[in-house]
Amino acid sequence: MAKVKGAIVVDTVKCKGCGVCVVACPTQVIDLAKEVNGKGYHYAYMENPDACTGCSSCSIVCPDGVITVYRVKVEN
Amino acid sequence: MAKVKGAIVVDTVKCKGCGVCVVACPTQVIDLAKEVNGKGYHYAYMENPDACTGCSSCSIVCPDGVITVYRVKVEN
Amino acid sequence: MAELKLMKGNEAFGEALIREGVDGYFGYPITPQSEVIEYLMTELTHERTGMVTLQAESEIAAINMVYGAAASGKKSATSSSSPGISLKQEGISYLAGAELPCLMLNVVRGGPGLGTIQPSQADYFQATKGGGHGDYHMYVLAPASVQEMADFVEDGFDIAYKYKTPVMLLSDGVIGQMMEKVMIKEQKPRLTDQEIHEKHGDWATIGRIGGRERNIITSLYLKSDQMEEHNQKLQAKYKKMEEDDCRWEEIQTEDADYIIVAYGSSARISQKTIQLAREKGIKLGVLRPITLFPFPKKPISELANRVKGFLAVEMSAGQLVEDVRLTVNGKVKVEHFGRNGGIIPSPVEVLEAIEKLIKE
Amino acid sequence: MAELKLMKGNEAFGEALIREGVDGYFGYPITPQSEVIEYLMTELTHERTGMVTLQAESEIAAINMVYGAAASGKKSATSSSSPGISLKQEGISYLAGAELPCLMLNVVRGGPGLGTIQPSQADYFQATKGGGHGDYHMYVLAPASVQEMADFVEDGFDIAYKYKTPVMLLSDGVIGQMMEKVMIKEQKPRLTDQEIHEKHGDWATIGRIGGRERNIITSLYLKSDQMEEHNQKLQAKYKKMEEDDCRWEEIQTEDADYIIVAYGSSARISQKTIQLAREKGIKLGVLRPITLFPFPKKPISELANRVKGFLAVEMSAGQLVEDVRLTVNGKVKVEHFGRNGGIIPSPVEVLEAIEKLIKE
Amino acid sequence: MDIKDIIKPENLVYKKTELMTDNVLSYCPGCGHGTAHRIAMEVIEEMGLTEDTIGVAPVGCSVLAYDFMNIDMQQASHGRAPAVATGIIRTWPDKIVFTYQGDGDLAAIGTAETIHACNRGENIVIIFVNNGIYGMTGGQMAPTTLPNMKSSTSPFGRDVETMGAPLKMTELVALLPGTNFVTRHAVHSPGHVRKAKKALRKAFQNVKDKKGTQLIEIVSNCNSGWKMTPVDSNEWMVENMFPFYPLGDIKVDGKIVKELH
Amino acid sequence: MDIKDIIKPENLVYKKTELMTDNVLSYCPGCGHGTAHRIAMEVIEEMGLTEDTIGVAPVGCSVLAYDFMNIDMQQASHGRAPAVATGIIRTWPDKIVFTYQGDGDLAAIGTAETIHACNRGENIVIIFVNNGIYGMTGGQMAPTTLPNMKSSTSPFGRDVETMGAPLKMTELVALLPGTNFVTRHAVHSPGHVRKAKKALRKAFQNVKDKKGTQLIEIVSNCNSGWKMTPVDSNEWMVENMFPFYPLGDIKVDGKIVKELH
Amino acid sequence: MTEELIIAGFGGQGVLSMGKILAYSGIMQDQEVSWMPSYGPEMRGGTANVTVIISDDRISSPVLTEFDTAIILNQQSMDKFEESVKPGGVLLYDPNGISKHPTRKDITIHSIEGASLAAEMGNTKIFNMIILGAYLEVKPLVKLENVILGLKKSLPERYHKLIPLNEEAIHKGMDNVKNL
Amino acid sequence: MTEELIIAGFGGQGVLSMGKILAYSGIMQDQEVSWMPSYGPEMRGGTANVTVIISDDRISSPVLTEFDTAIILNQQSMDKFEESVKPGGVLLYDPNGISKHPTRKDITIHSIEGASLAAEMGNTKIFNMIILGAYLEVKPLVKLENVILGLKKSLPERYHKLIPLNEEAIHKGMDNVKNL
Ligand SMILES: Cc1ncc(C[n+]2csc(CCOP(=O)(O)OP(=O)(O)O)c2C)c(N)n1
Ligand SMILES: Cc1ncc(C[n+]2csc(CCOP(=O)(O)OP(=O)(O)O)c2C)c(N)n1
Ligand code: SF4
Ligand code: SF4
Ligand code: SF4
Ligand code: SF4
Ligand code: SF4
Ligand code: SF4
Ligand SMILES: [Mg+2]
Ligand SMILES: [Mg+2]
Repeated sequence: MAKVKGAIVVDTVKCKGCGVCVVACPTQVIDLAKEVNGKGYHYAYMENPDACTGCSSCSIVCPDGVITVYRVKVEN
Repeated sequence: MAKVKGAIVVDTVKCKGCGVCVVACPTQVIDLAKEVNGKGYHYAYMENPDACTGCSSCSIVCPDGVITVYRVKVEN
Repeated sequence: MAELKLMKGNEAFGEALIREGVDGYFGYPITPQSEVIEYLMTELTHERTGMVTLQAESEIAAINMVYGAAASGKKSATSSSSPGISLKQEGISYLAGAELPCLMLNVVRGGPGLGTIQPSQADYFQATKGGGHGDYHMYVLAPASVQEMADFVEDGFDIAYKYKTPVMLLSDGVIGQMMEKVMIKEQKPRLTDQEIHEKHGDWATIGRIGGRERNIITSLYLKSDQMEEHNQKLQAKYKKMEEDDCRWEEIQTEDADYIIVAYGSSARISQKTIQLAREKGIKLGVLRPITLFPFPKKPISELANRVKGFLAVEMSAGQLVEDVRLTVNGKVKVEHFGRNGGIIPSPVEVLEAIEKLIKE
Repeated sequence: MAELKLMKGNEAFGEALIREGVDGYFGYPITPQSEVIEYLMTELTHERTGMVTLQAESEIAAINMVYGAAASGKKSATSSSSPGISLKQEGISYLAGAELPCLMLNVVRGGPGLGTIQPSQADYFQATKGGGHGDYHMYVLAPASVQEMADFVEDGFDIAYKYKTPVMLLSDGVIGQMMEKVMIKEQKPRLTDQEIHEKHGDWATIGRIGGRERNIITSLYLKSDQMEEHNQKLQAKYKKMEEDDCRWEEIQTEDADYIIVAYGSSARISQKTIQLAREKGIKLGVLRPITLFPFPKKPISELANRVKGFLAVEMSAGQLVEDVRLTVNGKVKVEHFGRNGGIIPSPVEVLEAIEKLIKE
Repeated sequence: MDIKDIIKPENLVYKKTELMTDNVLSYCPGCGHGTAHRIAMEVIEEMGLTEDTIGVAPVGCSVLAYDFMNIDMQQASHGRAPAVATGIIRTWPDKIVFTYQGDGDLAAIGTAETIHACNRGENIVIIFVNNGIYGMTGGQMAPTTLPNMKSSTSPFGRDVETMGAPLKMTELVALLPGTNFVTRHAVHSPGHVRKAKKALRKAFQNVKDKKGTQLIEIVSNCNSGWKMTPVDSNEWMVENMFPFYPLGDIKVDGKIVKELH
Repeated sequence: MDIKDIIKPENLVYKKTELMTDNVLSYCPGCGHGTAHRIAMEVIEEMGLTEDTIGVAPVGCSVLAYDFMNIDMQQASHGRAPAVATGIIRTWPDKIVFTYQGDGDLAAIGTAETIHACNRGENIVIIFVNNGIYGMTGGQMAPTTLPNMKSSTSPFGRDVETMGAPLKMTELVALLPGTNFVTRHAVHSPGHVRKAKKALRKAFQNVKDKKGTQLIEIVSNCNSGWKMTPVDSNEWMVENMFPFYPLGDIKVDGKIVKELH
Repeated sequence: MTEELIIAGFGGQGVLSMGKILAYSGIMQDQEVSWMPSYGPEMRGGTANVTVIISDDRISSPVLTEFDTAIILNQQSMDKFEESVKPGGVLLYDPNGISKHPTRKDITIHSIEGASLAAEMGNTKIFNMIILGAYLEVKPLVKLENVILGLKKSLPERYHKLIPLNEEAIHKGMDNVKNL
Repeated sequence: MTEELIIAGFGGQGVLSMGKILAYSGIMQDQEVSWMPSYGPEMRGGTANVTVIISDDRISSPVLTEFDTAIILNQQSMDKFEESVKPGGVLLYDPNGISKHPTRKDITIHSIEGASLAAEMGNTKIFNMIILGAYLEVKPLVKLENVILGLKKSLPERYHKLIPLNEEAIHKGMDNVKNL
């Protein structure tokens, strides 16, 4: 059976750490970093990358448009 | 039987000869004069005074408020 | 084809807008200039040239429609009278700040407040010093005849595009309402969309044609240094206007001892005064500013070196006179004669004012 | 009870409105003066004194609410910043025309257009010459400290009622936003309805109490002669203001060779320049107009007889300087130093400008 | 019976109210403004509100209302009467305040002030005289001008495509929670005058009872602007204006009583 | 599978549109303005309208929209965007013109311009971001602020008695014949973003087809003005704003599809 | 030559268009002209008047306080303008509706029964043409042929068929004016 | 004595209220004060800073370009204000979040781990009081007792119970400031 696997790239310099993506991800992939970026924001990152399906939910709600999403089909 | 008889007084100096009262009178009492007043208007007058019932219809539609109405009950 | 007509000033302005190839007129009725929009509507401008004539819901809407059209490279105009022009002050300041070319007509009536609909020249300060906020100016033309109500449409737009600036025609109830002979110019074709791209494509917002970089129209400069720079650019523009495009008319000034400075209707009346004065042996001349901003400082300061006094004649309590005084700068005396409230000064009372000036 | 507080200029203005016993404030938010309405709302003015604070739907609505309240004998006020004040021009002209007492605050920001929210003094012309239509003026006070933002509320209303005129406080972003010590006056009680009848019953529209003749508030004078008469009455009032209620402050002018004329924030900065100049042996003084209209012509023309030159310092491209020039009338040189766009001139660059003036 | 026997003070049944001055109205012959003025003043007199009432008339043919209405009046700028009235009623909450506005005034330049005063539920009476035209300035198109109707700025008829459809502000404000009584009337016939007056009385009673905004639209004629005789204009009004602006109550006691769309 | 094997150009499924510039948005973290901007730009890009579109953004937090939207843009004065857009579309009838306005802008100072542009049926898209507050100027009360909601000018909550009830401009303009498509959306969750984008696409298609005025309200958050975290503000919005401003179509193809009172 | 003229009466009497025709006539004979209406208060009713100047020279002020000729068509205008005729000037009026007739001795006074004549001719619209005719008779400064040309210019094409009627009315006026 | 001070950092760090407390403290010891915020662009996010002047004399300009002291709480402010400290002046900063440390040799540089100390104390809200303490240690121009009075004045009554905590934080700051 074909499974989809996804990954996101957050532009951590521009991320404002709002956490909207965290809530939006259906598979709880994202969390906010302990560290802050240059502007003082706790940026988003894939805390649980394996769960990412590349569904793009995070990216379409990201107000700052800083998430890029990739997806591949993987044969089991 | 008691009958009502009415009469109107038109302030002919201020009357603008619009004819609204003429149309409003249910008993066709009023007409516009051939003569004009100081402002050049054919003022209203009781052309057919006997028919006046003092119903005030003319006075309440007169835009310029220049009609005063009187009424008495007369015994037949 | 050029045509000789008998028209009201307001109508001549309207006809000139059409012949200038204006794209959009946006206005709101107010006496004594409602004939402008009435004329345009009667002329079916859209059918004649494709020009849009729209009655806006208010003066504020009208000036902002002008903003939108001007910012997208279209030739646009509006007109109003004093209270309506006051309402447009924010919009005018935006137009000046965003450097948008457009034409406005103020057919001035008596103020303040609702005032009267009779002619007046009491909006001079508002037009020339900036009734809106900030350090801006419009280029202000003062027509003194129906012919100029028409001619200044073309002149005004030429300047508007040369400097990217709003231009105002400061007229009054007399010039707007009177009929005179007027030679109306030939029809200019409206620019085609293609021509607009070519002429204004570098700044106007008409879509990123051919994928070019986006154009932005704004008057917002959040950072102080940028704001200051922008202001300096505007000031430089005003300076250049003064050097290159200041206009005035001198009437019998060559040998004059006394000079009346007057514009618009007052200038016409003052011409009659010259005649009366010269009959009495007073060598009087008139300097008529055609542009109120930039103000004709050069000829006035030159005259100040050789005449004995100036009289500013205006239908106001004393506005133009300040610019005359600023220019003359104390060299000779400068007095003011004005009527207001819609009363037009008579050539005779102007002469009396001149005689008083001479005596003092 | 009078109280010493640390407050923003905008807040001090708000608190002073309450303590002055104002009946109604009507405003619309705009930076840098939104603290006025925010402060009033937080202070629950209606519960404190019965004063109404209302956020209007726009600046135009706000100024017309002021008109309504003022015309019915109530003490009323509004505030805004540059673009908002431009929108109020028609309303201001009506208030002046109808001779209604009220108070307005303009916390000036950089223009033209949307401009910047940084401080500026580029609305001087608008405030003093009349940004609206017609020959009218407001009495214009220029606070230079938070204390004056408070004090001028009382002074302003006194004048407003003395002359039946709108009064403007022309401030700027610095004075509005900064905090300083301020001694707030004691609470004045609001006039009772009965007191209003007694004080203003002869003109204010508050119902035909006791069957008196009706009162009318209008600025409409259809007939030219009446309109002119009304205008003459206004002009006479302005003249009287100039004679009786012109205000200014002179700082080290007694022995000065050069005078800076500056108001508001610029005047504060210029004071520092005095110090720097005197250290260099330049005898500099500052004349600070406290009223911008009426303009302190008397002290300036007196100084013009004994000093060597004037420098107008302002956060604008040159507005106040015109009034200085008009007053000095060529007797000595008058130069201008200005920054704009929200840049506040430094005492050092002002000194440089003085040195340049001396050299020329 | 002789006429002079009838015309005696004791037989008087109708006379212009004292709250109308003796000045000659500045309106054209037959213009509904006069009647609208008069019934408003009658109501104020009959309700004993003379000492409490302040009227606001902005620019429009009725700009000189203060010459005719014998009460305290303010002349307001074009479109801003509801804001002016707000300033009065907020600082004099126990007074009776009304505005008297034309359709150009209320529905064009004054749209924002109208909507917001109504939305805040200012306790005022708005008398809205809708004659489908700008009377004062010489018959230009108003927001309320009917489709295809001629005016000096729609000389070939109002073209709905480019000029928009007539705006029913009365229906719009009825939707706002702040309005309490919204109704449409006319004053061209005795019966209509009586009804309009009744509505005005109700409106003034409602503001006395502090119920919020009252809007009484009066569909009226403008014979000068319409270029008709007064009598013809009234007929034209019945035939053309009433179908588009149907008379009757729209909102009573804060409840909408009519389908609005 | 390793992440770096997934992150390859050929696997790209979502990337910010080219019609958003690379400038950092001036909005607060989590503010819906960013998302609203982006989907509008995605629609324009997807529909191939880049060369034909002119945007108008008046004052409000989105005053700098021109820094972010990579298309021709005009900055307009507060409240007047519909008039500015009218000036453009009337002189460029074949262009695509939209406004992007806040609730203070569209429903307070700009009331008249909004109503009249809608009434004339100007062929424009109005994107109306309703966050119930004046975000830009620091959180003052807007016409749309909910009853009892706190703001810097209603620090003890909006008192409907004195400050009026929230104004539903969207419902009002739906009543006007000039509007063609009027709908209300949100952009806080993926599903809502998708629906909002679909509505925008429909709106832009409608103006392409010259159907008249399109108004897309987007109920949004203002975490700074509301003084909440972005995530909390979205929850608060769902719980408090949506009941008052229910999402969904109000008018479709010129027909009202919802009870309005 | 300069003729400074006021025509004053009710709105609706054709005062403004009569002035316009005169002004156009002046243009037809290559003169300078101005036409300045009193644009009354922004409200209805009342009087209408227009100042027309026809001159060989450039016209300075289109607004005047004294006139060579006054054409007066109602009592209000008589009250207002009788005094403003220059000594030696001309006053032409229609006695219909006039209660106080002009009394000045230092001017020439003419009358024309315009209203009655128009009624006679069965067309009240030509009232102003009758008055115009009377004026042309009294002050033949503009040639009749130029008046006809002016009429053509100022009437829209579709009304040109009415020109003969207008001409007839002008002659009627010319024939019936009385010197008092 | 005149102290011209800038406090600069993120919005939310309590920069403005720290300035206000200082200004109030100045008033408590009968000095002239001014407090001038940068009221940033009409939009959100970004930096916040305030200029505070405490002086024995009347204050001319509340807006300055050079400072006796700069208190710097983030990198952006460091970039902007390091250069504006007068030679011989003081720069006090919190190294947390600073990537490029100050390099000037002609001024005295102090650091205070405000963020970490606040976290230690379990209350991020007192961050600014720790910084204030550090400042008071470095520049003891205002007496601590006056600062406490100033604190009382600037805090609404209902928060007065928090004064001891604030005082504790001030002492924390005083004790932990480092001279670099
Ligand atoms: C700011 C401003 N704009 C325009 C005008 C001109 N004006 C006066 S009244 C009016 C419209 C009148 O129409 P309406 O309100 O319908 O009243 P009506 O005369 O028909 O009764 C206009 C446009 C004005 N006085 N002020
Ligand atoms: C004439 C004028 N008045 C007031 C302002 C100040 N101002 C700017 S934006 C704004 C309101 C912003 O609120 P909204 O439209 O809801 O946009 P948001 O910031 O909430 O997105 C105000 C009052 C201004 N710029 N111009
Ligand atoms: S939604 Fe965007 S800005 Fe917000 S935390 Fe996630 S990636 Fe960062
Ligand atoms: S693409 Fe989908 S699964 Fe992956 S992080 Fe984003 S929301 Fe979660
Ligand atoms: S209604 Fe009045 S004004 Fe009109 S004709 Fe009758 S009496 Fe005269
Ligand atoms: S009172 Fe009645 S009957 Fe008599 S004239 Fe008037 S309307 Fe006719
Ligand atoms: S113009 Fe129209 S509205 Fe005005 S008075 Fe005349 S008829 Fe009435
Ligand atoms: S203030 Fe509100 S609307 Fe503005 S950017 Fe911040 S969150 Fe968004
Ligand atoms: Mg009307
Ligand atoms: Mg908002």
